[in-house]
Amino acid sequence: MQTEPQTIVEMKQVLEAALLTAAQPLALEDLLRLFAGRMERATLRMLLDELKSDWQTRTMELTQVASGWRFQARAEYAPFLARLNPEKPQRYSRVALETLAIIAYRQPVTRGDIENIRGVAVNPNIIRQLQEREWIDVVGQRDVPGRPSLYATTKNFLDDLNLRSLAELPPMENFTQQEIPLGL
Amino acid sequence: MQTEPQTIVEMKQVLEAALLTAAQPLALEDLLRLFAGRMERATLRMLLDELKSDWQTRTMELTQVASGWRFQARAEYAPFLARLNPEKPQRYSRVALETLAIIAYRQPVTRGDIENIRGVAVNPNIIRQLQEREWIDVVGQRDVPGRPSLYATTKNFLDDLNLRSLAELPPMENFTQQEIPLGL
Amino acid sequence: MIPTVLPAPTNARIHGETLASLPQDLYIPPDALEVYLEAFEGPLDLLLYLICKHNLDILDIPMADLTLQYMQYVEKMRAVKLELAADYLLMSAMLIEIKSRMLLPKPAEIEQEDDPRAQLVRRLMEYESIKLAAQRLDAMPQVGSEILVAQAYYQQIIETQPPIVSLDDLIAAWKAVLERASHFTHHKVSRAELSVREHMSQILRRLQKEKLVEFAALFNVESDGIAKLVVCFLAILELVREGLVRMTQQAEFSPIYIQISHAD
Repeated sequence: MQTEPQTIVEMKQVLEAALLTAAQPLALEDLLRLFAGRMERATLRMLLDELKSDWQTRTMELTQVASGWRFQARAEYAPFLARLNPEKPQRYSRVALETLAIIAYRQPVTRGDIENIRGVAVNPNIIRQLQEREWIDVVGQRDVPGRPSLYATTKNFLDDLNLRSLAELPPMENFTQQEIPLGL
Repeated sequence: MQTEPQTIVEMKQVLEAALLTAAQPLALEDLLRLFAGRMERATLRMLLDELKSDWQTRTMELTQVASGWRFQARAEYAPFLARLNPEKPQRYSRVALETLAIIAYRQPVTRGDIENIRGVAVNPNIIRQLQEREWIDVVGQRDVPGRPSLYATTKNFLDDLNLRSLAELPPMENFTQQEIPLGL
Repeated sequence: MIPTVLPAPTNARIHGETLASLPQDLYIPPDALEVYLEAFEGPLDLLLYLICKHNLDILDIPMADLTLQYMQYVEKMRAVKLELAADYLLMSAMLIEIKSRMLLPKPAEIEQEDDPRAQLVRRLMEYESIKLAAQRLDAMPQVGSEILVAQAYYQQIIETQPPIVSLDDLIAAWKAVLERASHFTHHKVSRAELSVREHMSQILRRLQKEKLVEFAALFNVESDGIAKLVVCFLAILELVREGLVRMTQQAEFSPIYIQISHAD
């Protein structure tokens, strides 16, 4: 049978091992069970305080939450740990993809152009979303009343889609010739 | 934005924080993601070795199992930690253990193979029980009539038994491979 | 529990050498028979037990004794719990077959024939080693009981990732646009090479910075091939046609300048 921990150091080690491997915070009652009844509450509290300060400058901090004590990673590590479980990348809505496709294939275009082609109003959020991603930008204004912005795709967009130039986008001419009366 | 860890000490801290909070073994690929691609595999291995020896005399040990690296409490703390959960996780029945042993040592095997070795019909519940634990899975079908499923053990099984590979399983008593001298 | 007082044999005898102490003889209370039989994991397990209990050599099984004892157990089993017996009955048939083959006189020319017990012995040994392996697996420390894995808490933050767009997504979207546009026949979708449109954007970007650019300066005659020069020229024509740029020339044969169209 295991000999019970004798020294303060050994007792703190048992506490540390329990707290690092516990899936839930451990209440004082749980922690007392570790020592099979041979531990005073006051001593336990003192040990926890010591353990807490032992870890003061380390990766974990010993904290007390509603249901007990737990070790938790210091906040500064959270951004790194987040990389382990990246959120599933979202997808753009159909509207956003179509807006992007129109800008890519028919640039430079205004919002009005996009609306004409899609037959519905353009949601300004979608344009902003694509601009924030630095996939499109304003390359000028059309010389008509209201001077609407002309949008075009950027180098970033090409990079992100692994293209060297727009000419590498698959040509859709065959398709368009059949399907659309072209205004040439 | 988080500044990336610059020094060896900082890198080891990021690794430690990740491994102490992971609950599952972390593969080298996972650990590389912590550094957003700015880490060489060789450096990572070196850091893991250092981290392992940093913890040499502490409560946890950094170990490598089939699916990666994890911190686990040193064996000497197990009797104390067991006091936290007096209900022992249920051990498997003899039938289940024999089925598992056949799959582990003779994999990949079909239910028919298991039945041949044990001389009794396989209870489908036992196969399901082992599959639910993610200790075994179907790795293919044998190319015979009925195309029976071939079962093999998983990485999870090795992880849970603290093994890096099947080769680390205790060697099997090899009665069968010897020529059997018959007392004629 | 009755099965625990019936240590199932873990080791048989090989060539007279005992690998483990033999289990004690059994006393089976009649009402416990069912439980007792369930303690065996099948006919091989029972056979191993009998071999062990009666101190038989696994490599030189006296088939008559073994078969007789085995049949006695199977009879008990049939009386109590019939559904248990199917696998056991199969084994009885096999034992009787082996026994009868051993009784038959062998013609001299096939004296080299395998001992009919060989296959049974192989199976018994294979099963014996699996039983041992199962016990060893059970004895190994396992995560959740003997092994406790670090799982300290951490504040989960979700690192948001920008949506992924594949080339296929983009093309599918464009096809959908064109398909729908075909219903608005009043709208004219002009046709131009993509590389032309790309140049249009590039020229516009440049004109935003430089305001006024000489026509000739838009062409990189030294580095661009003919095809690219033509594309550039088409882009300028398209920009003029769409009213996006204005060309000016002060006098005949003086430089042509291009600037963004301004309403003023």
